[in-house]
Amino acid sequence: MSVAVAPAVVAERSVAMAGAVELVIFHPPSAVAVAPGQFFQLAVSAPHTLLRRPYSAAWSDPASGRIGFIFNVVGAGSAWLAALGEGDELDLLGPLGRGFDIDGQRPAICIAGGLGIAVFPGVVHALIARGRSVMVLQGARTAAQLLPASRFAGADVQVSTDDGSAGHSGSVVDLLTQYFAPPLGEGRLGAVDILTCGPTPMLTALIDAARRHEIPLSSIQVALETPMGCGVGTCLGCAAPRLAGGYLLTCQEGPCVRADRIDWGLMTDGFHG
Amino acid sequence: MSVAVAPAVVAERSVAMAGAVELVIFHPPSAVAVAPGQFFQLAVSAPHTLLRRPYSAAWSDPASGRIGFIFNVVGAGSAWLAALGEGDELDLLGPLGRGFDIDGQRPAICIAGGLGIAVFPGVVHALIARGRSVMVLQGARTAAQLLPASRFAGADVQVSTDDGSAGHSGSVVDLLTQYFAPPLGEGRLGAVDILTCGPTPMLTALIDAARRHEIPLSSIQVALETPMGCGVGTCLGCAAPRLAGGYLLTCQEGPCVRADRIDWGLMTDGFHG
Amino acid sequence: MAERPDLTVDLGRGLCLRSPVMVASGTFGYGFDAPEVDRSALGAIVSKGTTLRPREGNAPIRIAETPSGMLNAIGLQNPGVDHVARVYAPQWATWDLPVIVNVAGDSVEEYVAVARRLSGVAGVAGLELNISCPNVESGLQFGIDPVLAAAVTHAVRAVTELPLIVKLTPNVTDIVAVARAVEDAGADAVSAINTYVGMAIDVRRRRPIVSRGSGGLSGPAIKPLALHAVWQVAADVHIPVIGVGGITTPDDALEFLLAGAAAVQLGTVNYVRPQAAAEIHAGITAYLVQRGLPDIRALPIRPVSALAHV
Amino acid sequence: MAERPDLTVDLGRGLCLRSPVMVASGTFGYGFDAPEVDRSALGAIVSKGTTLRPREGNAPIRIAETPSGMLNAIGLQNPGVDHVARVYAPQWATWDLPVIVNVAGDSVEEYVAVARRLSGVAGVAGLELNISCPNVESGLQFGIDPVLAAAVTHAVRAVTELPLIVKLTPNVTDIVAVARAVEDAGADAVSAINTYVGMAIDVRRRRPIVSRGSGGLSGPAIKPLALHAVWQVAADVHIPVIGVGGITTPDDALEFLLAGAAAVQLGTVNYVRPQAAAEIHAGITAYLVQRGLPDIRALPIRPVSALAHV
Ligand SMILES: Cc1cc2nc3c(=O)[nH]c(=O)nc-3n(C[C@H](O)[C@H](O)[C@H](O)COP(=O)(O)OP(=O)(O)OC[C@H]3O[C@@H](n4cnc5c(N)ncnc54)[C@H](O)[C@@H]3O)c2cc1C
Ligand SMILES: Cc1cc2nc3c(=O)[nH]c(=O)nc-3n(C[C@H](O)[C@H](O)[C@H](O)COP(=O)(O)OP(=O)(O)OC[C@H]3O[C@@H](n4cnc5c(N)ncnc54)[C@H](O)[C@@H]3O)c2cc1C
Ligand SMILES: Cc1cc2nc3c(=O)[nH]c(=O)nc-3n(C[C@H](O)[C@H](O)[C@H](O)COP(=O)(O)O)c2cc1C
Ligand SMILES: Cc1cc2nc3c(=O)[nH]c(=O)nc-3n(C[C@H](O)[C@H](O)[C@H](O)COP(=O)(O)O)c2cc1C
Ligand code: FES
Ligand code: FES
Repeated sequence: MSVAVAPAVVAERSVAMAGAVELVIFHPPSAVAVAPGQFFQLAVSAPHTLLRRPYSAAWSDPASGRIGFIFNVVGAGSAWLAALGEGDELDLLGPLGRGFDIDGQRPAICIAGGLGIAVFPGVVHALIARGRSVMVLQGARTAAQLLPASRFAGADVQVSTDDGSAGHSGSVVDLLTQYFAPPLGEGRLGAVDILTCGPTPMLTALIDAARRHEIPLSSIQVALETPMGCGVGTCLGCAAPRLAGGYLLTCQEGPCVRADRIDWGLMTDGFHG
Repeated sequence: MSVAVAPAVVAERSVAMAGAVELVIFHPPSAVAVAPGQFFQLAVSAPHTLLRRPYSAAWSDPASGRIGFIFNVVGAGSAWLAALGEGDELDLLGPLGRGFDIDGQRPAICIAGGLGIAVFPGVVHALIARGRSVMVLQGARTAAQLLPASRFAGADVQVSTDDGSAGHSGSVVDLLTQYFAPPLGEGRLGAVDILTCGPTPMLTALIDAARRHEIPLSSIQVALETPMGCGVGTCLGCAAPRLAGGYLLTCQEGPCVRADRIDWGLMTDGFHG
Repeated sequence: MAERPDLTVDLGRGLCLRSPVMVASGTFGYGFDAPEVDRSALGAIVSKGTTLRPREGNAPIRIAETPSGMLNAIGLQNPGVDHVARVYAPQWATWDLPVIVNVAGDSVEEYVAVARRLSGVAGVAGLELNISCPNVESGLQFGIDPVLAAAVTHAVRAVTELPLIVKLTPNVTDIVAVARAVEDAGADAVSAINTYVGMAIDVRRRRPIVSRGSGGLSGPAIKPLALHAVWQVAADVHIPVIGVGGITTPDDALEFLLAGAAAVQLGTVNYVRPQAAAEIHAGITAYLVQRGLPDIRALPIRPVSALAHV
Repeated sequence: MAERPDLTVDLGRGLCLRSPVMVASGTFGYGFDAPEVDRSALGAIVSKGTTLRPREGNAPIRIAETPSGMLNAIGLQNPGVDHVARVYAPQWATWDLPVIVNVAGDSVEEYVAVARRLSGVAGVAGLELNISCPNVESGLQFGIDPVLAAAVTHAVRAVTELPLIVKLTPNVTDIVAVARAVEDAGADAVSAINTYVGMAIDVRRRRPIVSRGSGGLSGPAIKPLALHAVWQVAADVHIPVIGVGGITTPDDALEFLLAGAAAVQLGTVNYVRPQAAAEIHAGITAYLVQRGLPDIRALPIRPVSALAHV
């Protein structure tokens, strides 16, 4: 497969929401090539680190040659990235993997927990551009950690927080089940595309809810996050359990896959820490 | 022995001479404690590095709490240090080792090759302050790589360059031998303190010249540079061959030692690269 | 201006490489998935470890980063030798770059069967026997015992005319003994080394990070260990030694060539800097030119003992 | 608010430490030269390797940095056991911190003589037998052979009542076999591990960097290897295992304690961050408090095999 290994330049650094940095990178080829849901492997030069770090493109603008990444600091690599400033160079490998399937005309629901929201600005923009009706369900610990609704122009944005400081008090998955709740919701079953990204516990909760409410898993697309070595398919390190048996490579067949392809029973939280 | 492990702050960053950075650190306790010729172990957070890096204090000013380091970029650690800017934190361990013995009244000659000059601004200042007559002999590849004479106020500065672009064309050691050349020079033999720092080849050349001209090695103090692990005497990694047999620890008994203590025949250039 | 130095390598039995820079098994797949960069700097590709039947590999988590290194416990996920011979080899046959198949197995019979299946298959330039995989049951078994190592080498040698490289494990007290044994058993070359068995624990979840518990350590962290292994083996065996372990920069590769390696393999660095091979090839060339050396065979330095007098 | 957890460690034969955080041999001298930081976090100091007669050590260059690690070939420079017993021990006797003397030698006789000289000397809290020094001729000899390892342990055990720790080398195929042998021979505890034999070459000067050619690799680079060694040994022997190798952060130390180590030793990190011991002690305490664990004996996790079902 063909990828660009190219030094790009940080055009802008800002705080997207509490605890999350947004880096805007100037790199026209990537901004043009990337599809919603794809990711890049970013090289980091932090002490004692070795591997690149995988990050979804939050959005891209082919016209200006810009591409955005939204992330939080969890360790040495993200700390190094967060310390970058305007004009600094960044070596990115990508775009990589398969993005979301955004074709079709059915209404779409984008549901995210925590930093899972980072992938959706570009996805929502692309869905809206295709004339689809889009609902964004965003969950966070607290109000300050929500990505502003303004980032999802044209979509119906509903939020939930663990501490009840904004929107529904509880899990973002509740918002989804409410949407499908009878009587109104029944008709929607299977008639909506669901795109999701978030911590594994949230994803498994969502899958359980889907099963309970008979939302076909085939209508759900999940952006998986597994540890990654290469990001291109050579290390076989990013395995995710396939329902059909064996494993799929998240970096190649994913990160965005249909939920019915995954053996959720074997899906361990991809991350230590 | 007592050392300060303390985060200090970069007060200023400039270019001391071609290819050499000067970092001015604000850290009153160190600025007060350090003696001319002593060094610090600077912590670096560069990719894949582990150990601190030893650097002589180029000068210090107890009044303003500032201390200067002059260095060139030879690898990952110095590259990381060179990238520091005003306001950045720096973790320094020190002051360490023994500086030059600057007491007495005899005239003093400070002779340095390359970056060896880095240690002398503070040394010369201290010698002058003690009312001693000081001559600075500085050698470099080319004129641009000479530390300006203005850095040695009150001293008689003579220079040499390999390419003849300034001062004597050739080795700085020639300037020393000229000084001791008969008839005038003979009376000076043994009546002058010689302080030196530079690459091992220059030091051994200087020692040979001293032997030829019967300059007593006891009148020469050398600031040694060996690889260092700890900088405090616990790793035993900084051994230098003692004339009396065995090894001395450069970080403890040095870096400044009398030349007659070293077995120059066994003195290998402390560094690869 | 000296003429371009000769960087070709002869690994024996007709396996001649245009460059001493190879890519290591498991870090370049089967040559189809790696980022598209210029491959003219490469001397050969070594494929992912291949077994008789397809293998699904180990459950996640399979990898973990460690200081300047990474642990992996992939578990030899591979499509099986038949798929490799039928689907991949024909494509390799159209390339200008030799592909060496890394062969793994649980028994002498399996190694032999895989080797047999690959013999005479167009596109297969040679075999690298992986008797050193720490990530499957019985994986290390063959590599840590000179007698077993010799047995599997001998058995494979008997069924194939392909150039035969045996890949050594460093997880032994005496790697030289194993190297000697496989040389006597008919190996054309040895590659040193495979990964070091290591571990990382998730202190929050209170369990090993990789599902298998332990994994193989690779990357810059192991470079000094791999270099010493190559230094020892190269001084003892009379067949080419391929140096592998932590190579990231031109100087790293030169260290191995100076230590006596005939060629080098790049592993983990392929994940991080796909352009590394080209940079390393250029760096080796520049080093030879600067010193007016005609070829890389002029690089190895004397044994340490002799150095005492320097 | 839970009460302060218990961090004391009993290494056997009356050697009880107030903290599981020790400093490793060769990285803290004899306790006099290290940077002056608060030592209340330390459970014990292990001295530099000490031999019967004074040793001058190896010629320079003795150390080299490698990715996240360092090589050393000091060559056991030390003032000899007599000086240690006469000059250092009396000062140690006045400290509130036990000092364990790391004992090295070229023969069983030398180990025995050193142990004898230190027995009953006030200020000497215990012995750590270094049968694993890669930087002197015959240094590794004892550590790589279970029989020899048992022999030297047994001989020393016979002449001293001091707590006896045997320090294992990782440069072996089967470290568990050596650990078992020294346990049976009377060791009160084992420390795992000493350095890994490695090498670095100066490509410009075309010779090994350290004068001895090879050196011992330490630092974060080896942490995953040391952790695996401890994981294996701790599952097998019935005496306390002291984990050492690359520990830099509280999480590193916790990894070793979770792997089954009774205590840890900090080595190379002492050169870089003298305050590490205090930070690690605080980190272990916080970890226990967060989980409501009463003491560090509650930390070890189950063997990997059992984890399969998690
Ligand atoms: C395809 C893909 C896309 C991603 N997109 C984004 C994104 O848009 N924004 C964002 O903030 N993060 C994203 N991540 C996660 C991101 O890659 C990790 O947070 C990052 O690699 C951590 O690197 P580090 O060096 O800071 O932390 P490390 O030191 O590598 O790890 C620190 C701690 O964080 C944990 N951790 C590492 N990776 C993850 C992960 N993927 N999820 C949860 N915990 C993790 C580790 O287990 C460890 O405990 C993505 C991951 C993948 C696989
Ligand atoms: C007591 C003492 C005082 C020093 N004072 C100064 C000073 O005031 N200014 C200054 O510029 N340097 C000084 N040095 C040298 C300085 O410590 C090294 O240049 C530095 O450690 C290199 O670190 P690095 O990570 O950049 O290079 P590394 O990656 O560690 O090494 C890169 C290359 O530089 C070589 N190298 C490393 N250390 C030295 C050295 N000491 N001398 C020559 N080559 C070396 C290495 O062998 C290698 O080839 C001093 C050294 C000592 C021991
Ligand atoms: C993810 C991964 C998978 C590997 N798979 C194999 C394999 O299938 N067969 C093999 O012989 N070596 C395998 N190796 C070992 C490498 O070929 C190489 O020997 C080792 O990684 C050391 O080199 P490096 O430090 O440059 O990576 C693998 C290494 C990694 C990191
Ligand atoms: C410079 C140096 C000298 C050492 N000297 C000794 C020694 O004399 N005896 C010994 O048993 N171990 C010695 N060691 C090994 C350490 O005690 C420790 O086992 C090893 O460094 C691994 O721990 P670390 O990675 O935390 O440094 C030495 C290590 C270093 C770096
Ligand atoms: S990350 Fe390497 S194969 Fe997916
Ligand atoms: S640098 Fe460690 S003893 Fe001198």
